[in-house]
Amino acid sequence: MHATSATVRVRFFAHYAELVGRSEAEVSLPFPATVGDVVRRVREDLPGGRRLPERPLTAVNLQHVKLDASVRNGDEVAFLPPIAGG
Amino acid sequence: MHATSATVRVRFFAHYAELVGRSEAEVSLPFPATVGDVVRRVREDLPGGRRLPERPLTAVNLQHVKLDASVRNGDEVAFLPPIAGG
Amino acid sequence: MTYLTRTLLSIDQLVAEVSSPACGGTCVFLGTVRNGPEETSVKAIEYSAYEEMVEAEFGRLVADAAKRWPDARIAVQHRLGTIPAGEASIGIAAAAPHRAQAFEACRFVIEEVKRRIPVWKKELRVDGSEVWVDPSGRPTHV
Amino acid sequence: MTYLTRTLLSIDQLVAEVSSPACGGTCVFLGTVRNGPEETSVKAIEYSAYEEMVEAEFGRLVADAAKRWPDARIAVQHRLGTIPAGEASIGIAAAAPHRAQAFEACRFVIEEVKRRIPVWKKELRVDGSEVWVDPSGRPTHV
Repeated sequence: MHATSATVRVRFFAHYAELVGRSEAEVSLPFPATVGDVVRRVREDLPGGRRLPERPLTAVNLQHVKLDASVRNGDEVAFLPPIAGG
Repeated sequence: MHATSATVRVRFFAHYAELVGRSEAEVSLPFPATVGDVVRRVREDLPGGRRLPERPLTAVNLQHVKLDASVRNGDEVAFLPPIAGG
Repeated sequence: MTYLTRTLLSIDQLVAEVSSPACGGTCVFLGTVRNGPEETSVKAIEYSAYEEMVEAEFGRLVADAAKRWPDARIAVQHRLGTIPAGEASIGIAAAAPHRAQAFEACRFVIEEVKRRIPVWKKELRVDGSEVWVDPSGRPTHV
Repeated sequence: MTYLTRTLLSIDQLVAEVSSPACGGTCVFLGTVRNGPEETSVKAIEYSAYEEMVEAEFGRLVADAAKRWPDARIAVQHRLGTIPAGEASIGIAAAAPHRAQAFEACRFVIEEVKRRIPVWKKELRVDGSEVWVDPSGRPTHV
Protein backbone atom coordinates (compact mmCIF):
# COMPACT_ATOMS: atom_id res chain seq x y z
CA MET A 1 0.00 0.00 0.00
CA HIS A 2 1.20 3.43 -0.96
CA ALA A 3 1.81 5.99 1.80
CA THR A 4 -0.66 8.41 0.23
CA SER A 5 -3.61 6.88 2.12
CA ALA A 6 -4.22 6.12 5.81
CA THR A 7 -6.56 3.57 7.33
CA VAL A 8 -7.83 4.19 10.85
CA ARG A 9 -10.04 2.22 13.17
CA VAL A 10 -13.01 4.29 14.32
CA ARG A 11 -14.85 3.53 17.57
CA PHE A 12 -18.25 4.73 18.72
CA PHE A 13 -19.42 4.75 22.32
CA ALA A 14 -22.62 4.96 24.31
CA HIS A 15 -25.26 7.11 22.60
CA TYR A 16 -23.14 7.48 19.45
CA ALA A 17 -22.87 3.70 19.06
CA GLU A 18 -26.66 3.54 19.23
CA LEU A 19 -27.05 6.35 16.66
CA VAL A 20 -24.95 4.56 14.02
CA GLY A 21 -25.94 1.06 15.11
CA ARG A 22 -22.35 -0.13 15.47
CA SER A 23 -19.40 0.25 17.80
CA GLU A 24 -16.64 0.43 15.23
CA ALA A 25 -15.70 0.97 11.59
CA GLU A 26 -12.63 1.18 9.40
CA VAL A 27 -12.05 4.35 7.43
CA SER A 28 -9.46 4.99 4.72
CA LEU A 29 -8.65 8.49 3.60
CA PRO A 30 -5.90 10.40 1.77
CA PHE A 31 -2.80 11.14 3.79
CA PRO A 32 -2.04 13.58 5.39
CA ALA A 33 -5.35 13.69 7.26
CA THR A 34 -6.78 15.15 10.45
CA VAL A 35 -9.35 13.92 12.94
CA GLY A 36 -11.74 16.42 11.36
CA ASP A 37 -11.27 14.63 8.03
CA VAL A 38 -12.17 11.32 9.70
CA VAL A 39 -15.31 12.86 11.23
CA ARG A 40 -16.41 14.25 7.84
CA ARG A 41 -15.79 10.92 6.13
CA VAL A 42 -17.77 9.02 8.79
CA ARG A 43 -20.69 11.45 8.58
CA GLU A 44 -20.73 11.18 4.78
CA ASP A 45 -20.12 7.49 4.21
CA LEU A 46 -21.46 5.61 7.22
CA PRO A 47 -25.21 4.72 7.34
CA GLY A 48 -26.64 6.96 10.07
CA GLY A 49 -23.42 9.00 10.14
CA ARG A 50 -25.35 12.28 9.80
CA ARG A 51 -26.89 11.64 13.22
CA LEU A 52 -23.47 12.26 14.77
CA PRO A 53 -22.53 15.86 15.57
CA GLU A 54 -20.25 17.77 13.21
CA ARG A 55 -17.82 18.51 16.01
CA PRO A 56 -17.84 15.61 18.48
CA LEU A 57 -15.38 15.14 21.30
CA THR A 58 -12.63 12.87 19.93
CA ALA A 59 -9.65 10.81 21.05
CA VAL A 60 -6.74 9.33 19.13
CA ASN A 61 -4.94 6.34 20.61
CA LEU A 62 -6.61 6.85 24.03
CA GLN A 63 -5.81 10.58 24.27
CA HIS A 64 -8.19 13.51 23.97
CA VAL A 65 -7.44 15.51 20.80
CA LYS A 66 -8.87 18.45 18.90
CA LEU A 67 -10.28 18.07 15.41
CA ASP A 68 -7.16 19.53 13.80
CA ALA A 69 -4.93 16.76 15.22
CA SER A 70 -3.36 14.64 12.50
CA VAL A 71 -4.03 10.92 12.17
CA ARG A 72 -1.71 8.23 10.85
CA ASN A 73 -2.21 4.83 9.38
CA GLY A 74 -3.26 2.38 12.12
CA ASP A 75 -4.54 4.99 14.58
CA GLU A 76 -7.61 4.37 16.69
CA VAL A 77 -9.99 7.35 16.45
CA ALA A 78 -12.84 7.50 19.01
CA PHE A 79 -16.06 9.53 18.90
CA LEU A 80 -16.93 10.42 22.49
CA PRO A 81 -20.39 11.59 23.57
CA PRO A 82 -20.45 14.32 26.25
CA ILE A 83 -18.63 12.89 29.23
CA ALA A 84 -20.89 11.90 32.13
CA GLY A 85 -18.68 9.99 34.52
CA GLY A 86 -18.32 10.23 38.26
CA MET B 1 -26.70 33.32 101.99
CA HIS B 2 -27.01 36.91 100.82
CA ALA B 3 -27.18 37.63 97.07
CA THR B 4 -24.08 39.79 97.23
CA SER B 5 -21.77 36.83 96.62
CA ALA B 6 -21.66 34.14 93.92
CA THR B 7 -20.17 30.68 94.15
CA VAL B 8 -19.05 29.03 90.93
CA ARG B 9 -17.59 25.64 90.14
CA VAL B 10 -14.31 25.98 88.29
CA ARG B 11 -12.97 23.18 86.08
CA PHE B 12 -9.46 22.69 84.73
CA PHE B 13 -8.60 20.52 81.75
CA ALA B 14 -5.59 18.83 80.18
CA HIS B 15 -2.38 20.82 80.68
CA TYR B 16 -4.09 23.31 83.00
CA ALA B 17 -5.28 20.52 85.30
CA GLU B 18 -1.67 19.34 85.52
CA LEU B 19 -0.40 22.87 86.25
CA VAL B 20 -2.70 23.33 89.26
CA GLY B 21 -2.70 19.65 90.25
CA ARG B 22 -6.48 19.41 90.30
CA SER B 23 -9.42 19.24 87.93
CA GLU B 24 -11.84 21.44 89.82
CA ALA B 25 -12.32 24.03 92.54
CA GLU B 26 -15.07 26.12 94.07
CA VAL B 27 -14.69 29.88 94.02
CA SER B 28 -16.81 32.48 95.82
CA LEU B 29 -16.64 36.11 94.88
CA PRO B 30 -18.66 39.32 95.23
CA PHE B 31 -21.61 39.65 92.90
CA PRO B 32 -21.85 40.97 90.18
CA ALA B 33 -18.76 39.25 88.78
CA THR B 34 -17.24 38.40 85.42
CA VAL B 35 -15.28 35.45 84.13
CA GLY B 36 -12.22 37.69 84.34
CA ASP B 37 -12.86 38.12 88.08
CA VAL B 38 -12.97 34.32 88.45
CA VAL B 39 -9.68 33.99 86.56
CA ARG B 40 -8.02 36.62 88.80
CA ARG B 41 -9.32 34.95 91.95
CA VAL B 42 -8.09 31.51 90.81
CA ARG B 43 -4.65 32.86 89.95
CA GLU B 44 -4.39 34.61 93.32
CA ASP B 45 -5.86 32.07 95.70
CA LEU B 46 -5.26 28.62 94.21
CA PRO B 47 -1.90 26.89 94.86
CA GLY B 48 -0.16 26.92 91.47
CA GLY B 49 -2.74 29.35 90.09
CA ARG B 50 -0.02 31.70 88.82
CA ARG B 51 1.02 29.01 86.36
CA LEU B 52 -2.22 29.57 84.47
CA PRO B 53 -2.27 32.30 81.83
CA GLU B 54 -3.82 35.66 82.67
CA ARG B 55 -6.18 35.44 79.72
CA PRO B 56 -7.08 31.77 79.17
CA LEU B 57 -9.79 30.52 76.85
CA THR B 58 -12.91 30.09 79.01
CA ALA B 59 -16.39 28.60 78.92
CA VAL B 60 -19.41 29.14 81.13
CA ASN B 61 -22.03 26.39 81.30
CA LEU B 62 -20.56 24.59 78.26
CA GLN B 63 -20.40 27.68 76.03
CA HIS B 64 -17.35 29.63 74.92
CA VAL B 65 -17.31 33.10 76.51
CA LYS B 66 -15.05 36.12 76.69
CA LEU B 67 -13.53 37.30 79.94
CA ASP B 68 -16.05 40.11 80.30
CA ALA B 69 -19.00 37.68 80.38
CA SER B 70 -20.84 37.77 83.70
CA VAL B 71 -21.12 34.76 86.00
CA ARG B 72 -23.92 33.85 88.36
CA ASN B 73 -24.20 31.72 91.43
CA GLY B 74 -24.02 28.05 90.46
CA ASP B 75 -22.31 28.56 87.11
CA GLU B 76 -19.65 26.17 85.85
CA VAL B 77 -16.61 28.09 84.65
CA ALA B 78 -14.01 26.15 82.64
CA PHE B 79 -10.37 27.04 81.88
CA LEU B 80 -9.59 25.67 78.44
CA PRO B 81 -6.02 25.17 77.16
CA PRO B 82 -5.48 25.98 73.46
CA ILE B 83 -7.84 23.70 71.56
CA ALA B 84 -6.11 20.81 69.80
CA GLY B 85 -8.91 18.56 68.62
CA GLY B 86 -9.45 16.89 65.30
CA MET C 1 -4.53 -1.50 40.57
CA THR C 2 -7.09 -0.98 37.86
CA TYR C 3 -9.27 2.11 37.97
CA LEU C 4 -12.40 0.23 36.94
CA THR C 5 -14.53 -2.30 38.74
CA ARG C 6 -17.91 -3.94 38.22
CA THR C 7 -18.52 -4.71 41.86
CA LEU C 8 -19.37 -2.71 44.99
CA LEU C 9 -16.81 0.01 45.76
CA SER C 10 -15.00 -0.38 49.06
CA ILE C 11 -14.21 2.84 50.91
CA ASP C 12 -12.07 0.93 53.37
CA GLN C 13 -9.93 -0.43 50.55
CA LEU C 14 -9.43 3.02 49.00
CA VAL C 15 -8.52 4.50 52.38
CA ALA C 16 -6.13 1.63 53.11
CA GLU C 17 -4.39 2.23 49.79
CA VAL C 18 -3.56 5.86 50.57
CA SER C 19 -2.89 5.68 54.30
CA SER C 20 0.66 6.32 55.40
CA PRO C 21 2.38 7.31 58.66
CA ALA C 22 3.17 10.76 57.20
CA CYS C 23 -0.44 11.55 56.26
CA GLY C 24 -2.59 13.18 58.94
CA GLY C 25 -5.60 13.96 56.77
CA THR C 26 -7.60 11.81 54.40
CA CYS C 27 -10.42 13.11 52.25
CA VAL C 28 -12.78 10.68 50.57
CA PHE C 29 -15.39 11.44 47.95
CA LEU C 30 -18.20 9.10 46.99
CA GLY C 31 -20.48 9.76 44.05
CA THR C 32 -23.78 7.97 44.49
CA VAL C 33 -26.67 7.21 42.15
CA ARG C 34 -29.48 9.48 43.27
CA ASN C 35 -33.21 9.06 43.24
CA GLY C 36 -34.19 12.45 44.55
CA PRO C 37 -36.62 15.19 43.57
CA GLU C 38 -34.50 16.10 40.54
CA GLU C 39 -34.51 12.55 39.17
CA THR C 40 -37.84 11.42 37.76
CA SER C 41 -37.76 8.07 39.52
CA VAL C 42 -34.38 6.69 38.60
CA LYS C 43 -34.21 2.99 39.39
CA ALA C 44 -30.59 2.54 38.43
CA ILE C 45 -27.92 3.95 36.16
CA GLU C 46 -26.07 1.92 33.57
CA TYR C 47 -22.46 3.10 33.34
CA SER C 48 -20.37 2.32 30.29
CA ALA C 49 -16.90 3.48 29.27
CA TYR C 50 -14.14 3.52 26.71
CA GLU C 51 -12.34 1.24 29.11
CA GLU C 52 -8.79 1.27 27.71
CA MET C 53 -8.89 5.06 27.57
CA VAL C 54 -10.31 5.33 31.10
CA GLU C 55 -7.31 3.45 32.42
CA ALA C 56 -4.86 5.60 30.45
CA GLU C 57 -6.59 8.89 31.29
CA PHE C 58 -6.86 8.05 35.00
CA GLY C 59 -3.12 7.39 34.98
CA ARG C 60 -2.48 10.83 33.49
CA LEU C 61 -4.99 12.46 35.86
CA VAL C 62 -3.39 10.97 38.97
CA ALA C 63 0.04 12.01 37.66
CA ASP C 64 -1.28 15.57 37.21
CA ALA C 65 -2.54 15.56 40.81
CA ALA C 66 0.81 14.21 42.05
CA LYS C 67 2.55 17.12 40.34
CA ARG C 68 0.33 19.65 42.13
CA TRP C 69 0.33 17.89 45.52
CA PRO C 70 3.61 15.94 45.64
CA ASP C 71 3.00 14.69 49.19
CA ALA C 72 -0.52 13.47 48.52
CA ARG C 73 -1.42 9.83 47.98
CA ILE C 74 -4.41 9.21 45.74
CA ALA C 75 -6.61 6.23 44.98
CA VAL C 76 -9.66 6.26 42.72
CA GLN C 77 -12.01 3.67 41.35
CA HIS C 78 -14.99 4.00 39.00
CA ARG C 79 -17.67 1.37 38.91
CA LEU C 80 -19.27 0.30 35.61
CA GLY C 81 -22.39 -1.68 34.78
CA THR C 82 -25.85 -1.26 36.26
CA ILE C 83 -25.67 0.56 39.60
CA PRO C 84 -28.86 0.75 41.65
CA ALA C 85 -29.91 4.04 43.28
CA GLY C 86 -28.13 4.53 46.58
CA GLU C 87 -24.90 2.77 45.57
CA ALA C 88 -21.64 4.52 44.71
CA SER C 89 -20.40 4.89 41.14
CA ILE C 90 -17.06 6.47 42.04
CA GLY C 91 -14.81 6.50 45.07
CA ILE C 92 -11.78 8.74 45.56
CA ALA C 93 -9.39 8.85 48.52
CA ALA C 94 -6.64 11.43 48.96
CA ALA C 95 -4.32 11.37 51.96
CA ALA C 96 -1.79 14.09 52.70
CA PRO C 97 0.34 15.38 55.56
CA HIS C 98 -2.11 18.27 56.04
CA ARG C 99 -5.84 18.42 55.51
CA ALA C 100 -5.95 21.29 53.01
CA GLN C 101 -3.92 19.24 50.52
CA ALA C 102 -6.14 16.20 51.05
CA PHE C 103 -9.33 18.19 50.40
CA GLU C 104 -7.88 19.99 47.39
CA ALA C 105 -6.43 16.88 45.77
CA CYS C 106 -9.67 14.93 46.26
CA ARG C 107 -11.76 17.77 44.82
CA PHE C 108 -9.36 18.12 41.88
CA VAL C 109 -9.72 14.44 41.01
CA ILE C 110 -13.54 14.45 40.92
CA GLU C 111 -13.63 17.70 38.90
CA GLU C 112 -11.16 16.27 36.38
CA VAL C 113 -13.09 13.00 36.20
CA LYS C 114 -16.19 14.94 35.16
CA ARG C 115 -14.14 16.70 32.49
CA ARG C 116 -11.82 14.00 31.14
CA ILE C 117 -12.73 10.41 31.96
CA PRO C 118 -14.73 8.82 29.10
CA VAL C 119 -17.62 7.30 31.01
CA TRP C 120 -21.28 7.57 30.09
CA LYS C 121 -24.50 6.90 31.88
CA LYS C 122 -27.96 5.86 30.92
CA GLU C 123 -30.74 6.38 33.44
CA LEU C 124 -33.04 3.39 33.84
CA ARG C 125 -36.36 4.75 35.07
CA VAL C 126 -39.08 3.00 37.00
CA ASP C 127 -41.51 3.49 34.07
CA GLY C 128 -39.19 1.41 31.87
CA SER C 129 -37.80 4.32 29.82
CA GLU C 130 -34.08 4.88 29.31
CA VAL C 131 -32.30 8.21 29.00
CA TRP C 132 -28.69 8.99 28.17
CA VAL C 133 -27.44 11.63 30.59
CA ASP C 134 -25.89 14.67 28.98
CA PRO C 135 -24.38 16.78 31.76
CA SER C 136 -24.37 19.78 29.41
CA GLY C 137 -28.14 19.89 29.71
CA ARG C 138 -30.59 18.17 27.41
CA PRO C 139 -31.53 14.62 28.36
CA THR C 140 -31.70 12.45 25.24
CA HIS C 141 -34.49 9.92 25.05
CA VAL C 142 -33.53 6.67 23.34
CA MET D 1 -25.91 9.62 68.55
CA THR D 2 -23.09 10.83 70.74
CA TYR D 3 -20.23 12.72 69.16
CA LEU D 4 -17.60 10.95 71.24
CA THR D 5 -16.33 7.40 71.22
CA ARG D 6 -13.44 5.50 72.77
CA THR D 7 -13.32 2.80 70.15
CA LEU D 8 -12.22 2.56 66.50
CA LEU D 9 -14.06 5.01 64.24
CA SER D 10 -16.16 3.41 61.52
CA ILE D 11 -16.25 5.25 58.20
CA ASP D 12 -18.98 2.95 56.97
CA GLN D 13 -21.17 3.86 59.92
CA LEU D 14 -20.66 7.61 59.36
CA VAL D 15 -21.42 7.26 55.66
CA ALA D 16 -24.50 5.14 56.38
CA GLU D 17 -25.79 7.82 58.74
CA VAL D 18 -25.72 10.56 56.10
CA SER D 19 -26.69 8.61 52.99
CA SER D 20 -30.04 9.47 51.47
CA PRO D 21 -31.68 8.98 48.06
CA ALA D 22 -31.46 12.73 47.41
CA CYS D 23 -27.71 12.96 48.05
CA GLY D 24 -25.43 12.32 45.09
CA GLY D 25 -22.17 13.34 46.73
CA THR D 26 -20.61 12.34 50.02
CA CYS D 27 -17.39 13.82 51.36
CA VAL D 28 -15.60 12.13 54.23
CA PHE D 29 -12.70 13.49 56.25
CA LEU D 30 -10.52 11.38 58.50
CA GLY D 31 -7.93 12.89 60.80
CA THR D 32 -5.23 10.36 61.61
CA VAL D 33 -2.47 10.25 64.21
CA ARG D 34 0.74 10.79 62.28
CA ASN D 35 4.22 9.52 62.79
CA GLY D 36 5.94 11.34 59.95
CA PRO D 37 9.04 13.46 59.50
CA GLU D 38 7.44 16.35 61.43
CA GLU D 39 6.65 14.18 64.46
CA THR D 40 9.69 13.14 66.48
CA SER D 41 8.65 9.52 66.76
CA VAL D 42 5.12 9.76 68.03
CA LYS D 43 3.96 6.38 69.31
CA ALA D 44 0.42 7.44 70.09
CA ILE D 45 -1.63 10.46 71.08
CA GLU D 46 -3.74 10.63 74.20
CA TYR D 47 -6.90 12.62 73.52
CA SER D 48 -8.89 14.14 76.36
CA ALA D 49 -11.87 16.48 76.36
CA TYR D 50 -14.34 18.55 78.28
CA GLU D 51 -16.84 15.91 77.34
CA GLU D 52 -20.14 17.57 78.24
CA MET D 53 -19.08 20.69 76.38
CA VAL D 54 -17.90 18.70 73.35
CA GLU D 55 -21.37 17.22 73.01
CA ALA D 56 -23.04 20.63 73.36
CA GLU D 57 -20.61 22.42 71.05
CA PHE D 58 -20.83 19.72 68.36
CA GLY D 59 -24.61 20.14 68.46
CA ARG D 60 -24.24 23.88 67.85
CA LEU D 61 -21.59 23.32 65.17
CA VAL D 62 -23.75 20.87 63.21
CA ALA D 63 -26.68 23.28 63.51
CA ASP D 64 -24.48 26.07 62.11
CA ALA D 65 -23.55 23.83 59.17
CA ALA D 66 -27.20 22.94 58.59
CA LYS D 67 -28.02 26.64 58.37
CA ARG D 68 -25.37 27.18 55.68
CA TRP D 69 -26.05 23.97 53.73
CA PRO D 70 -29.71 23.16 54.42
CA ASP D 71 -29.72 20.12 52.13
CA ALA D 72 -26.57 18.59 53.58
CA ARG D 73 -26.60 15.69 56.03
CA ILE D 74 -23.70 15.61 58.48
CA ALA D 75 -22.26 13.04 60.87
CA VAL D 76 -19.16 13.49 62.98
CA GLN D 77 -17.43 11.51 65.68
CA HIS D 78 -14.32 12.26 67.71
CA ARG D 79 -12.37 9.50 69.37
CA LEU D 80 -10.86 9.96 72.85
CA GLY D 81 -8.28 8.00 74.82
CA THR D 82 -4.95 6.69 73.60
CA ILE D 83 -4.91 6.45 69.80
CA PRO D 84 -1.93 4.72 68.20
CA ALA D 85 -0.22 6.27 65.16
CA GLY D 86 -2.08 5.37 61.99
CA GLU D 87 -5.56 5.30 63.52
CA ALA D 88 -8.18 7.99 63.09
CA SER D 89 -9.03 10.50 65.82
CA ILE D 90 -11.91 12.15 63.99
CA GLY D 91 -14.30 11.14 61.24
CA ILE D 92 -16.69 13.46 59.43
CA ALA D 93 -19.18 12.60 56.69
CA ALA D 94 -21.22 15.15 54.75
CA ALA D 95 -23.69 14.10 52.07
CA ALA D 96 -25.51 16.56 49.82
CA PRO D 97 -27.45 16.63 46.58
CA HIS D 98 -24.40 18.11 44.81
CA ARG D 99 -20.72 17.55 45.46
CA ALA D 100 -19.70 21.18 46.07
CA GLN D 101 -21.99 21.34 49.10
CA ALA D 102 -20.66 18.05 50.42
CA PHE D 103 -17.02 19.20 50.16
CA GLU D 104 -17.75 22.62 51.66
CA ALA D 105 -19.82 21.31 54.57
CA CYS D 106 -17.21 18.65 55.41
CA ARG D 107 -14.38 21.18 55.29
CA PHE D 108 -16.39 23.63 57.41
CA VAL D 109 -16.90 21.01 60.10
CA ILE D 110 -13.21 20.11 60.46
CA GLU D 111 -12.14 23.77 60.47
CA GLU D 112 -14.71 24.56 63.17
CA VAL D 113 -13.66 21.51 65.19
CA LYS D 114 -10.09 22.86 65.28
CA ARG D 115 -11.44 26.21 66.46
CA ARG D 116 -14.25 25.31 68.86
CA ILE D 117 -14.35 21.74 70.13
CA PRO D 118 -12.60 21.45 73.52
CA VAL D 119 -10.34 18.49 72.91
CA TRP D 120 -6.66 18.26 73.83
CA LYS D 121 -3.87 15.95 72.89
CA LYS D 122 -0.71 14.75 74.50
CA GLU D 123 1.91 13.15 72.31
CA LEU D 124 3.34 9.94 73.70
CA ARG D 125 6.79 9.54 72.18
CA VAL D 126 8.84 6.42 71.67
CA ASP D 127 11.53 7.75 74.06
CA GLY D 128 8.93 7.82 76.87
CA SER D 129 8.50 11.60 76.94
CA GLU D 130 5.07 13.26 76.81
CA VAL D 131 4.22 16.58 75.20
CA TRP D 132 0.98 18.55 75.23
CA VAL D 133 0.27 19.74 71.70
CA ASP D 134 -0.35 23.46 71.37
CA PRO D 135 -1.49 24.07 67.78
CA SER D 136 -0.56 27.74 68.17
CA GLY D 137 3.07 26.71 68.12
CA ARG D 138 5.18 25.95 71.16
CA PRO D 139 5.16 22.32 72.28
CA THR D 140 4.97 22.17 76.08
CA HIS D 141 7.06 19.48 77.75
CA VAL D 142 5.47 17.99 80.87
